[in-house]
Amino acid sequence: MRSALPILTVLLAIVAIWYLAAVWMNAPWVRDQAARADTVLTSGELIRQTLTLERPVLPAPHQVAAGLWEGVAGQKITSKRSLVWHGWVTLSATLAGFAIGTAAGIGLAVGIVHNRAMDQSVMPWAVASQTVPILAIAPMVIVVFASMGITGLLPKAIIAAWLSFFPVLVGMVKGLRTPDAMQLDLMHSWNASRARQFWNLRLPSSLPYLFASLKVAIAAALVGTIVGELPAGATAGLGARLLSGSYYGQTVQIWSALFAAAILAAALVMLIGAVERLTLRRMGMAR
Amino acid sequence: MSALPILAVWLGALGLNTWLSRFDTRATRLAVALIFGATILILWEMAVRIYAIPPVILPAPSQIGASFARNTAILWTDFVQTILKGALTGWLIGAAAAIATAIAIDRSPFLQRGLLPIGNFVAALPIVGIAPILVMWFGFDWQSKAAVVVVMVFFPILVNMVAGLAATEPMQRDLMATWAAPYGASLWKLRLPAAMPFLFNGLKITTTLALIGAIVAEFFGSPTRGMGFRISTAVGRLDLPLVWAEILVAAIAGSLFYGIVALAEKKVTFWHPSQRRQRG
Amino acid sequence: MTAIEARDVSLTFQTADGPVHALKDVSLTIDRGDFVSFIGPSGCGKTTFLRAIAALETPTAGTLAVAGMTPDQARRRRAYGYVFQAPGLYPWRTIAGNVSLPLEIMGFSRADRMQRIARVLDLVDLSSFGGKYPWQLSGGMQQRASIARALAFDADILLMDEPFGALDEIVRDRLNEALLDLWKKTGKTIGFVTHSIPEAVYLSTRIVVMSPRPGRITRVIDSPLPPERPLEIRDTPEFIALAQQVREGLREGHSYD
Amino acid sequence: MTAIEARDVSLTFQTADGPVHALKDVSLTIDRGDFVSFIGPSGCGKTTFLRAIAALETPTAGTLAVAGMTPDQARRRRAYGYVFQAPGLYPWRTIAGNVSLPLEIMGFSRADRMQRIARVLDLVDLSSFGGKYPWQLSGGMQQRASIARALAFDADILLMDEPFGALDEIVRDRLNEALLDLWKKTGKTIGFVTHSIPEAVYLSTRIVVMSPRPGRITRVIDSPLPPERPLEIRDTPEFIALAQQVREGLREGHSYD
Amino acid sequence: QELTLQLKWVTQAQFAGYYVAKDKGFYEEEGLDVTILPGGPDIAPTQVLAGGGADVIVEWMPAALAAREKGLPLVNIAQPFKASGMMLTCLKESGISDPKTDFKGKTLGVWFSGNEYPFLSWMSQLGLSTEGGPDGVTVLKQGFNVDPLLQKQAACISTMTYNEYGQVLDAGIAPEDLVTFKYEDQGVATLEDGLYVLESTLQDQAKVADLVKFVRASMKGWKYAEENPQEAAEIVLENDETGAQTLDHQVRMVKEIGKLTAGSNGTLDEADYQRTVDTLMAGGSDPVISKTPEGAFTHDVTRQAVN
Ligand SMILES: Nc1ncnc2c1ncn2[C@@H]1O[C@H](COP(=O)(O)OP(=O)(O)OP(=O)(O)O)[C@@H](O)[C@H]1O
Ligand SMILES: Nc1ncnc2c1ncn2[C@@H]1O[C@H](COP(=O)(O)OP(=O)(O)OP(=O)(O)O)[C@@H](O)[C@H]1O
Ligand SMILES: Cc1ncc(C[n+]2csc(CCO)c2C)c(N)n1
Ligand SMILES: [Mg+2]
Ligand SMILES: [Mg+2]
Repeated sequence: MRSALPILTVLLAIVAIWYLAAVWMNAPWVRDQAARADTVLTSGELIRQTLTLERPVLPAPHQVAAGLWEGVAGQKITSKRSLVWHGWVTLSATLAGFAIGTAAGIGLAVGIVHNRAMDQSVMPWAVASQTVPILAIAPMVIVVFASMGITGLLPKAIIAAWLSFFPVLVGMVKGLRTPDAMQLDLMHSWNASRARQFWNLRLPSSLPYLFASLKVAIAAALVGTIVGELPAGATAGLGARLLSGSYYGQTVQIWSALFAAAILAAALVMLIGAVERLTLRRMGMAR
Repeated sequence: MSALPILAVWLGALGLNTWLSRFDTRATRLAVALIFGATILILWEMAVRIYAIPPVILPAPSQIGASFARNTAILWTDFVQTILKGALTGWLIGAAAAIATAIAIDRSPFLQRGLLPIGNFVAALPIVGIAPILVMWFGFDWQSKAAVVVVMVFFPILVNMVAGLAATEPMQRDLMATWAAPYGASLWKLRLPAAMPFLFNGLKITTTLALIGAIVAEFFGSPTRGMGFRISTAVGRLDLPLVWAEILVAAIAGSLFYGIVALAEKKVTFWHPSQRRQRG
Repeated sequence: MTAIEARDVSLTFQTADGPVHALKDVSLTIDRGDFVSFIGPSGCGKTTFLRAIAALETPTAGTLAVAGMTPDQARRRRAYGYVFQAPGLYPWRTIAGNVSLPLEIMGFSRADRMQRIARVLDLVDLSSFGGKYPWQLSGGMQQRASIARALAFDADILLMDEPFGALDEIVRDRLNEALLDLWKKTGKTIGFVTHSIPEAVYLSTRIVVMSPRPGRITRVIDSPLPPERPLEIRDTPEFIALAQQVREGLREGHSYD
Repeated sequence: MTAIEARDVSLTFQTADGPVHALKDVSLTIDRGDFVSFIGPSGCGKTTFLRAIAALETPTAGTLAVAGMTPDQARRRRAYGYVFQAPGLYPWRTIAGNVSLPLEIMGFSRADRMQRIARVLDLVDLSSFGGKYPWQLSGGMQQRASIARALAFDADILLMDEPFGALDEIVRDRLNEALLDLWKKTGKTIGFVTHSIPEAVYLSTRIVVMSPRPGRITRVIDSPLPPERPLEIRDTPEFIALAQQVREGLREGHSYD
Repeated sequence: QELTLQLKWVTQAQFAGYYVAKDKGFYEEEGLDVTILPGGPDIAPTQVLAGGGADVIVEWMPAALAAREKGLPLVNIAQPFKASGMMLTCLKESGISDPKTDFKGKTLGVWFSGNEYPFLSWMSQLGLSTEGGPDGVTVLKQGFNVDPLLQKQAACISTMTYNEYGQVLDAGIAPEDLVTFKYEDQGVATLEDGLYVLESTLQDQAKVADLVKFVRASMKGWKYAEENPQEAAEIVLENDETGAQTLDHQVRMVKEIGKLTAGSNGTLDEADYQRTVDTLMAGGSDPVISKTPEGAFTHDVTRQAVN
């Protein structure tokens, strides 16, 4: 709550700058149009027109808000024009990819911590995997899966998982290694098995790290899903919405889809934050 | 049946690596990583041959290598266009802007509390969405790619840098107070050095982001060169080995970029515990 | 009845800057029921020796026997409890949960666990704090909880590495009294590392003085003090003389650091 | 000639669980050249009082004067050096660099810095470690470096918060001797927090005993010991009597934890 | 019988015939269960076909022939589009009026991903380098929309008569302010939107029978769309899952598409084919295809379908 005022101030500043930018960036087109029609515009008329264009270079905030509202509340949520429906399509693939990515990340991290060969071989290649231009292979992934008869949610989820496993891997390796020598020695002095060590020491101490990386991972999964939806002939989802908006030059639609995606991302991150607080509180680790 | 040789190679490599990893010297560690990578390539090549996967779906590593050797001139042009001009310029501008902003708002808790949540929000934004907009604004050439990269890397670095500037221990700050150090001195001698590990964290994360951003942006319009351009045209021409050669370039460039930043981190933050320990 | 027997134990760490001789030809016999303190300047190998007894380090030369077994066999038989210098409690478990953990690992029944937890928490005066989390307790209370944890499974040998180092003098006095009490009641064998001369003198039946580079034993002093030791014993001439003896032993092998 | 003058100083922290009265009506006068030790159980406000003198905390009531100025003015004039309980060295600077840092901030010339660094490092026996990084030194060496840092710029007042808490007895003895020596040579005013009764008695001209909840001064004991104090003075009856007096003062205001 | 059709682009009236055939039950009447996969900017239908993700694809002939030369044996089984809808649309203010003289030094927007071949052929016939410089043209990889023209980032952009050209007009630029060059008029037209399968598919008589049914039903759909543009547009709209299309735009598109499909009953006109091949081979030093293709089309399917 303490930060409500600062956030509002910054938001207000952003909106103000945005309006100015909208006028400035849309003005050339409006002037051109006026010149083509041989009319002279007053500055008031010019500003009014820049803020109400149908295909603005930069839509004004209220246009985006209206587009968002129209997409969310102006349709039945099962309608193909509903952002809720497209959001849902994206969300389901995101969650599936997030689940796969998290499982893979944790699995690899457990392997790395317990197996020296894995420790030395996996990490550099995991880094390299993230430098592969995902957008470039996304269509190929989709095609390869399609050739195996798998279409729809899974290929997108795999792309999402590709991006989200990495933060989980890094965070978990760090987390599983946080127990200090003394805590490990204690376990050793009690002659605890490796499984015991894992469940009673490594796993609980890694949870704060896990949650921190899960927040990064879910945002990455969303990006991955949208990337998967973009080029690959996806027919629904926020990515497809972005693309078709771009295809028809409907900037308002692009921006609405973009904001819908950002809101979705923020909501997901907040959700994980809530789960984190709940878990840590139940474990007595929240102070 | 046909999976048997693949399985055999895999198990062999696994055994070799398990044995090698016991030595844990610099050389064996490198060898283990290389063997791991080589194994993947061999398995890939074997799979493509044994299952007769059509090259337009998945070319074999040998074909990719051949294409790489044949097209070095094209690959170099694309590398310069996308990585050097697009990604690197954008990354440098974005990082400089983020660091400057972090220092600028360092003295204003008000601005920090206002900007950081919004920064986190923007950082979670699927950047692919802004690419078409920025291409529309900044034109087709590398400038728009750099702009996308700037936007992508700005907030992660900003958030890390702000956290870093705040990451001094109370005792270290109190000491500065007991010496009545002016703002400039405590910024320069305490907060900036203390922020370095965080800053590098942000810089490392964003190396891969920068590559993704530059390539994605080419997808929305580009001159007739660049890695993203080449990949999409080559797919259209079913020249998959060239596509994978470009991907290879991207992966090498990305790993190198990451490696250089990690090396710089090691040099700059030599004093940080995470750099002093060998294994965590 | 020998509890711990070290013969010519040496332990060398291989480090990047060359080998570190943490222990060199250390021989020592500890009888069952002894309370032995180890004292010596920083880096003289006290912790290393205790860890070697606990099979947390392996000597590079010499032999070490614990209760007639190798240290590692003794560890597997859970022959000792170990208290580290810092409390090392698991923050996600309550105090009772922390004490319970080794018991769970060793497979004690639920009812047995409950009863043991109650007993040892009472022993260290923490009965009403079982449900609290470690960070809700002061440093001294945490250290007591970690001692309770080491006591809970009733090993014959108790190894303690500067358990009271972080506490203030008054609390330390109380815990010293309590520990002495416990030792008398249970007849455990205790190995105890400390930096404090009065503490070593007050608690021990034998005081082992060590010196560094390489770590070795310079004196073993048997205490003439009676088992019954009120706190005031520290102002008696015997006590002061013994303390003086230890201090001299320390000076001998002491370089500035 | 008063160096520090506290009149009815109170300091309350507002926390989530309600206010914590760290100091309550504390009045004390410290003359120039005094060596004053503060002793008391954990949480009694020793650190808080020292920090208030250093203008690192602001009293919520009462007045506090340092060298005739407000604490904050004194801080701006760089009237004191402060040694924290932990070394608090900057890990990215060498030991010499750490000692140099306050000098750089205060604008000493390069030559002057070099000379001062050499002098104080010699004083704490770290001459050959100037080029090492903090994490390459043992805890005791780090603590000595932090003392050197506080001495380097020669403030009239030296505030030390349990500077020797983490050191072993022998090293502590040496540093106690050295500190006493320095104090006699320079005539500085020293405020010194400790947990150790012998240390307080050995060093001080006055011993301030504090008790917690709320933090206040329960006794101020003037030392009858002469300024010339060999280490053996600790075995004299006067010393033991004084220690006993302090211990009683401590017991008075002490609850179990 | 199940059959999968991979489109070349997203769901829009360009593919009205197939959607109409599916919606109106024409496929069902033939006993076919057809799945229509929409395409996208980076979906190469040829690749999908090679990977086995589709049985039939809609593809432009230049891309199909290029793929054939790359070793992927594509065969044209039907050609619903008689004429090409491709053109270059320029702003009049850029001063371009004659392709032979005015393109030099200008920036032109071109689609890639297999759509660039007709353009490259045309430029090489004009003798213009596509590497930029004062004597050549600077080529932009055009994104998905007409912005480069509106933002004046390019002097000309590629447009289809039925789609992007309409968008330019919709954006508020009058036809008088534009200059257009249809590939048809420039004599470099190549065949668009044909139906292609792999050679191996044609070896299987049962599959060929299905293809016959498919082509017959599809052509019925095309003719229905030509006669009922309004209804066809509505059907397309219903099948568009992105919900981004507008009815007006799709109705106009159906009508414009109708002009391109009008002359075809599905049978490939060999003269058109020859002209396409000639255009592609005329590319001077860098022709799109270098050998005259053999067996790149078959009349078998259409012969049976039409009769
Ligand atoms: N794991 C290790 N690797 C390398 N050297 C080590 C290791 N553990 C201890 N040492 C070195 O061995 C010597 C003995 O260390 P040890 O911890 O036993 O000393 P100590 O007597 O317990 O000291 P302190 O009183 O400071 O705890 C020291 O020089 C130390 O630096
Ligand atoms: N910043 C703070 N916020 C809230 N409470 C504080 C703060 N600093 C100290 N306190 C409280 O004020 C009281 C006095 O603390 P102080 O650190 O001065 O004790 P101390 O005598 O130095 O104890 P110790 O010997 O453990 O160092 C304690 O109860 C402590 O919890
Ligand atoms: C990357 C890209 N490729 C093609 C088109 C244009 N386009 C849309 S439909 C169509 C006809 C295909 O049958 C064409 C050429 C584009 N806008 N962007
Ligand atoms: Mg030790
Ligand atoms: Mg304190």
